[in-house]
Amino acid sequence: MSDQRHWAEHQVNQPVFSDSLQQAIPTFCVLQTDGQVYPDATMPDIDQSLAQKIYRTSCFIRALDERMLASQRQGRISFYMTETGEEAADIGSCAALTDDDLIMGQYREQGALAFRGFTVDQFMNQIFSNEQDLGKGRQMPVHYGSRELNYMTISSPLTTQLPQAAGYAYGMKLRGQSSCVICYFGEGAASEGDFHAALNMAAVKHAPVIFFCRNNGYAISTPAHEQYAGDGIASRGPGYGIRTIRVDGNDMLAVLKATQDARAYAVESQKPVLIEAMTYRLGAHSSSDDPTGYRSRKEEQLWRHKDPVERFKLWLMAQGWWDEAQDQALKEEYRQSVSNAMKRAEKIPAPHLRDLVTDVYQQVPAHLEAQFASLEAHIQRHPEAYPKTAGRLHHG
Amino acid sequence: MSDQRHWAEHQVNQPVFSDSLQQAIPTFCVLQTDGQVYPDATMPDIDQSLAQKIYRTSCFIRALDERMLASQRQGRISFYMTETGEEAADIGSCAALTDDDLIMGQYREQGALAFRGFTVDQFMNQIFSNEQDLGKGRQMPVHYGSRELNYMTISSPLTTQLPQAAGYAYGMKLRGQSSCVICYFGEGAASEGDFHAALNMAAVKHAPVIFFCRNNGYAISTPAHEQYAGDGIASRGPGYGIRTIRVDGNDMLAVLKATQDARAYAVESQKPVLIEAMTYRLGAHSSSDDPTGYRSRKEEQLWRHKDPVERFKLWLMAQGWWDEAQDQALKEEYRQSVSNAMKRAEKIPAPHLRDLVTDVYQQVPAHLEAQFASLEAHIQRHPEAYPKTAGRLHHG
Amino acid sequence: MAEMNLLQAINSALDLAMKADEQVLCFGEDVGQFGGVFRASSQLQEKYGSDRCFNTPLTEQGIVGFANGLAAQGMRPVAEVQFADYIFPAFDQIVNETAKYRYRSGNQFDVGSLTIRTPYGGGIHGGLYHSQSPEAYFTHTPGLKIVVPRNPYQAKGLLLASIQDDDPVLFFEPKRLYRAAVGDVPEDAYTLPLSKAEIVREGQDLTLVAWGAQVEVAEAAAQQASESGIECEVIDLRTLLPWDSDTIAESVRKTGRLIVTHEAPRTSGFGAEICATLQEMCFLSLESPIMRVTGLDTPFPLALEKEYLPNALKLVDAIHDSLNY
Amino acid sequence: MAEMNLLQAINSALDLAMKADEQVLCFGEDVGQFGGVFRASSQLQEKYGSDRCFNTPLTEQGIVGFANGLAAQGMRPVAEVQFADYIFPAFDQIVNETAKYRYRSGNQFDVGSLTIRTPYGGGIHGGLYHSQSPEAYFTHTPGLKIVVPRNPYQAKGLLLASIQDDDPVLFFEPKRLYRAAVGDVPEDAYTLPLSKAEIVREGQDLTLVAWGAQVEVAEAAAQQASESGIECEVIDLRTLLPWDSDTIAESVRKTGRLIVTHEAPRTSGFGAEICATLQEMCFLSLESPIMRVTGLDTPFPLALEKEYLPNALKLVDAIHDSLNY
Ligand SMILES: Cc1ncc(C[n+]2csc(CCOP(=O)(O)OP(=O)(O)O)c2C)c(N)n1
Ligand SMILES: Cc1ncc(C[n+]2csc(CCOP(=O)(O)OP(=O)(O)O)c2C)c(N)n1
Ligand SMILES: [Mg+2]
Ligand SMILES: [Mg+2]
Repeated sequence: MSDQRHWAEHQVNQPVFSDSLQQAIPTFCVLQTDGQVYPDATMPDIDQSLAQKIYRTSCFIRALDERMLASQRQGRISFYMTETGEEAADIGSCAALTDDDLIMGQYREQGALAFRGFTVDQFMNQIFSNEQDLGKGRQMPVHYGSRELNYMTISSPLTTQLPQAAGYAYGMKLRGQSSCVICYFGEGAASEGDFHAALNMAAVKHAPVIFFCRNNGYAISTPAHEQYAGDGIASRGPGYGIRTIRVDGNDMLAVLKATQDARAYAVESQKPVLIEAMTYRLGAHSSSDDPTGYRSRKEEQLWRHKDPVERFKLWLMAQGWWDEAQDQALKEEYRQSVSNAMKRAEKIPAPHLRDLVTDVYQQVPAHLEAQFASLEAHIQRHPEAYPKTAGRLHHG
Repeated sequence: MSDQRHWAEHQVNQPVFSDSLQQAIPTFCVLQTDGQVYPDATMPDIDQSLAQKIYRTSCFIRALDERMLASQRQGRISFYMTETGEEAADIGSCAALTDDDLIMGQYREQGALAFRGFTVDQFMNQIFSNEQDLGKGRQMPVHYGSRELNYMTISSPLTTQLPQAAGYAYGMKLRGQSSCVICYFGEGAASEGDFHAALNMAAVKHAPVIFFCRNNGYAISTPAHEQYAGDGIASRGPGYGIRTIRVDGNDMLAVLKATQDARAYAVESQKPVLIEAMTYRLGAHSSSDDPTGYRSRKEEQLWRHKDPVERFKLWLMAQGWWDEAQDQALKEEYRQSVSNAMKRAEKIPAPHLRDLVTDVYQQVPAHLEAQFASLEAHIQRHPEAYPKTAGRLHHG
Repeated sequence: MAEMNLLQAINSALDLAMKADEQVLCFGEDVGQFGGVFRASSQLQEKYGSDRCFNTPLTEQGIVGFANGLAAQGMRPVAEVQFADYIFPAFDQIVNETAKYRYRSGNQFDVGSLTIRTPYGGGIHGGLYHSQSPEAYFTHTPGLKIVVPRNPYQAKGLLLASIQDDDPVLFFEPKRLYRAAVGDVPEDAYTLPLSKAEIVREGQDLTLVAWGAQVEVAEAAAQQASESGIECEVIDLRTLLPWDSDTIAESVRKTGRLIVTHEAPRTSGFGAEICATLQEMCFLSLESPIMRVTGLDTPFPLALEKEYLPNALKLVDAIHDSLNY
Repeated sequence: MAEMNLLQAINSALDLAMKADEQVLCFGEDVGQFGGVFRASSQLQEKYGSDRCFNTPLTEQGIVGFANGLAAQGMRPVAEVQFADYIFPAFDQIVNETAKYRYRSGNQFDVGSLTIRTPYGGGIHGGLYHSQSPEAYFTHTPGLKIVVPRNPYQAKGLLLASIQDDDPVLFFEPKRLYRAAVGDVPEDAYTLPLSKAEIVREGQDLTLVAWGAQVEVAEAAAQQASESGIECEVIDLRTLLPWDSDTIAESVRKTGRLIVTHEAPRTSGFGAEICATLQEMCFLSLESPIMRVTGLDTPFPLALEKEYLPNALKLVDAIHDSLNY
């Protein structure tokens, strides 16, 4: 028989409505604000070298975000997005993966990319849209991607990566790879139809994907309570038949542990998992945004006390794995390297004219060749109007 | 402060994953297969006249469905869809509403329309796409609609009516009407992105809408277990913060009671409700479908024993509100009236040529007038090729 | 009269529409308290309450679906899609539902009171996903009206007309002009006609057709051409569906030459429809083929946006090509 | 060679593709055990297992999103959208994702191995939502290929070519012909070239361009016209993007007259692009305006489908109009 629904076993003769929030989903925490581990808390699998790598990555991202935001204010770049306050979410989770797990980000997960080994020059070339950008200067700043590092190129339309993550993971499963996909998204993006399609398909097709929600309280100006009426995003997981956990998103150790367990489950049982990390975006949504229009400084202040990087540093120091001198030196080193890389990237020229028309198709089709030829001829007639490209025609 | 998320209260220090199906949602039942009420079951608000109206409507729909399916097989109509086996779901729920509640159907809810008072001739005119069809012969059979009866015209693209139901209900709320929308859909349709958008928006915007899922085990050939991996559709409700109930969809009294309670809640608290009615499509998906390709006769047989109309009839008779003689007479009456109406509808001509171009816009725009004029001229040149319209030009 | 930029003109139209008719609602992502990411709905929640002006969850298909329902109910919703690049998740609700609501029901139900506003177009360093001009996709959909203003005065009058109109309207706002275009705008309500093109510069040598931000590019090209003695007639199409072919045809019968320009990629852009219709209407008057000066047939690029976009210089080249044909 | 109808030809192509390459997967609503509502994927699950041929949940945006992910991973998915009328929920995944995947990543990632199949078109009493021809919407999207076969032989060869092609292909199947079109088809695998039009009937008086089911309508019209001494050249465009304008231009330079026909509504249908391009390419050869014989600018009707559709009779009238211009 094909009808395999089970529901008749559990009958009631009174109309009992299941109410929302009947039982809130708990939040998994390991690390207290003062850097002490909760007594009896389950620790992740972590040693000194991993701990230091996580911390270094966090510091690098702080240095990058600060400098780039400043550069945007100076008009040196057109746009930027920081992840300040959310470093534990992407770096802590990414640290639980192996390098052949694919990362699909939303746009605020540069930490995961840095953890994988994206160089400061690679960051800068993308941000400055120069000819060495792996994306060929086609997308706005922060739309990174690296085939080599298994980090899918970021796409601005929200949530489109979720059903893709399910499909990608299903492909991995068919090939018998023991790897998975981690797919990041915000609590705002979780309202899109693609979220629903993705979680349901991943559950039905048993795709090994970790859906990782960064619930940072806002989607641009829209607070979470105008985004959904249930118990966060986690409360949706069981409805899809997906294992789900909520975690303190400012707690590096809890995020790491939850993701380690989630990955083990996803890969071993070849099924999806949902993680909701509760955190807060300390900065503006992007360099185009001004959060004072929709939230108070007091609220932001409250969250500064829960800074995930500071909290993790206290723990590191308590382990004897880090000290203030190292900290100062590291931060200075990153400030310098970011600053130097920026200067290098600014000097690299824009992409060649030819990059306008390649990669639309595998080969440039005839009609586009014709459009290109007439554009080239036009630029040759008016070189002064096209300073970025006129001097470098016929190079492509 | 704008961040109103609550989640930090309930902490755990171990990674506890919430599993799906941890606790199945129970099914509310009132009526046993033999027509007896479960001891202590909560009864709906029902008197003899309502009970008879429900039963008469069910019998009318059976008569209509049987005759129309036969007509389709005879080639008299091009397409038909029966609701056989699911009459309790739409008729039982519709009976809990008032006439100014709007009904938005999927396509298998002709029972609700009949209950509202759509005449047998109105059914036939739509099915035969003649010039008296309220929809002007533009849509396939079973795409009914009646402004007068507050029954929104059916649209084939699945699930599009769900976010619309939320918006419509929100409009009612703003006007201070004490009415609601009931919105029917299948468990298959519940996989579309529009489902997610609709339930979330209705919950956030506090729209008085009853989302009524007919879970009949199949979406065409696709069984429910290939449609979702969670505990039916009901298990999704709490995730949206929506009050939810599962009901035996073949139990007229349970459906009626659940919908009465749901309506009271929706209208009083101005919030959405989700009802999942567990039922079974006894017939083919549509006249184009042959279910033997994907399920067994044995399975169908099992469900024939749970026939919602028979079960309700037994209860009616036990109340002393109905007898076999009445039953025979009623069924004969409906057979006749359907058959007569069909003969009338077949004789009514097709819509006028003018109906091709009206209602695209409120007024026919110039370019479409030009297209119409040239079509008319063409038909005048070749009247023999357009027998439906050539004889009746210039009538519109 | 007051000096307003295009955003202020939009805001003023929304404000007056909400004041005049309680049934007008404005909503979309970040439209409520914040007033929209571009601030087009600034102050509206404060003035008219959060029942009538509000944030929605982040779902374009939901926003338009919800708006369809509101319109069917008799309300007069003005839904915002934050960027035209993000209108595609709502494509089904717009093309299969909005556009066909009245027809399929035999005029029993309609969503004619609906207006969907969305910022579109390039020139703001937006790359692939903050620059698209998707208007042509919708022009293939009978049942929709499509309106694009070129400046603050037009924006206010056309938006008020769109909101009042009893057919559903997609209103594309050229975001490059939001703050860049400034002009005198009446403070009170007024409407401008839909489906009526406007001749914004007269000339007898060649006809230029454009809409939205591209109109000022066409005007600049006409100015440059005029310096070499070529007088172009510039027409702002204003409404793309149902569109005013007569005004263009009349002009082309006079000039004998036509160039259409738009930012969107060339293939199947709305320029194609204009060419197809006008070559038929003006076959005997045309002295050279109708030309299109458009974006390339590629996604919208970032670093080489200047090279990609159809600017005045490219138009002037095409004007010469047309005259030298 | 075997006699096959168009459905059998499609099924044979899928079967051979799955046999030849383990990475080919077929899925969609009801595609698995049942073999699809039209039975195009009949027996495939039985032969290749339910990992490679399966039912999906009912979500077109999910199906195409999932397929994009599979293609990015290196698999070769063939996704079915049950009716072209239901492709719109997937519009965002197709237009913003599929089409731009390679470009936006600088060729680091692509979904070139993806094929999306979908039955389209009228003539089956389907009314508004089982009759649409939405191909033109996609032609405005650089990055996609769009293929439409006219008969069983073409269907098999073009589908195999589409599956093998390293750009994403939308494959529109004229469902009216599924069982109606029967012809000899090789049992083994073969491919036909993409982006290449085919002259299916030669003539020197007028050129007729069509695709899909409309080709046989054009052939019928050519036959009728021939009876009154007018010889039409009939061209099957076959691929709508990137399309073969040269073959048409060559023909028009010979005949001096062009009519394009498609079922979709006229405004911004793909006929518009053909007119726009050809009037430019063949300006000096054209002896009458390019004409379009198309569906009306309305939603697709039911009872008056015959009146709505562009049939041979309407084409013959247009042929005379063109010659008498
Ligand atoms: C489909 C789509 N709609 C709208 C936008 C515009 N937009 C960009 S980011 C954003 C908010 C996202 O919020 P969330 O998912 O919570 O992520 P966060 O920014 O908080 O990290 C919006 C509305 C978009 N990029 N894509
Ligand atoms: C958007 C969309 N996709 C696909 C279809 C084709 N289709 C029509 S009915 C159906 C199955 C619906 O199943 P369900 O929602 O369970 O309703 P039921 O037929 O069981 O009552 C499908 C796939 C459609 N009408 N619309
Ligand atoms: Mg957020
Ligand atoms: Mg079903």
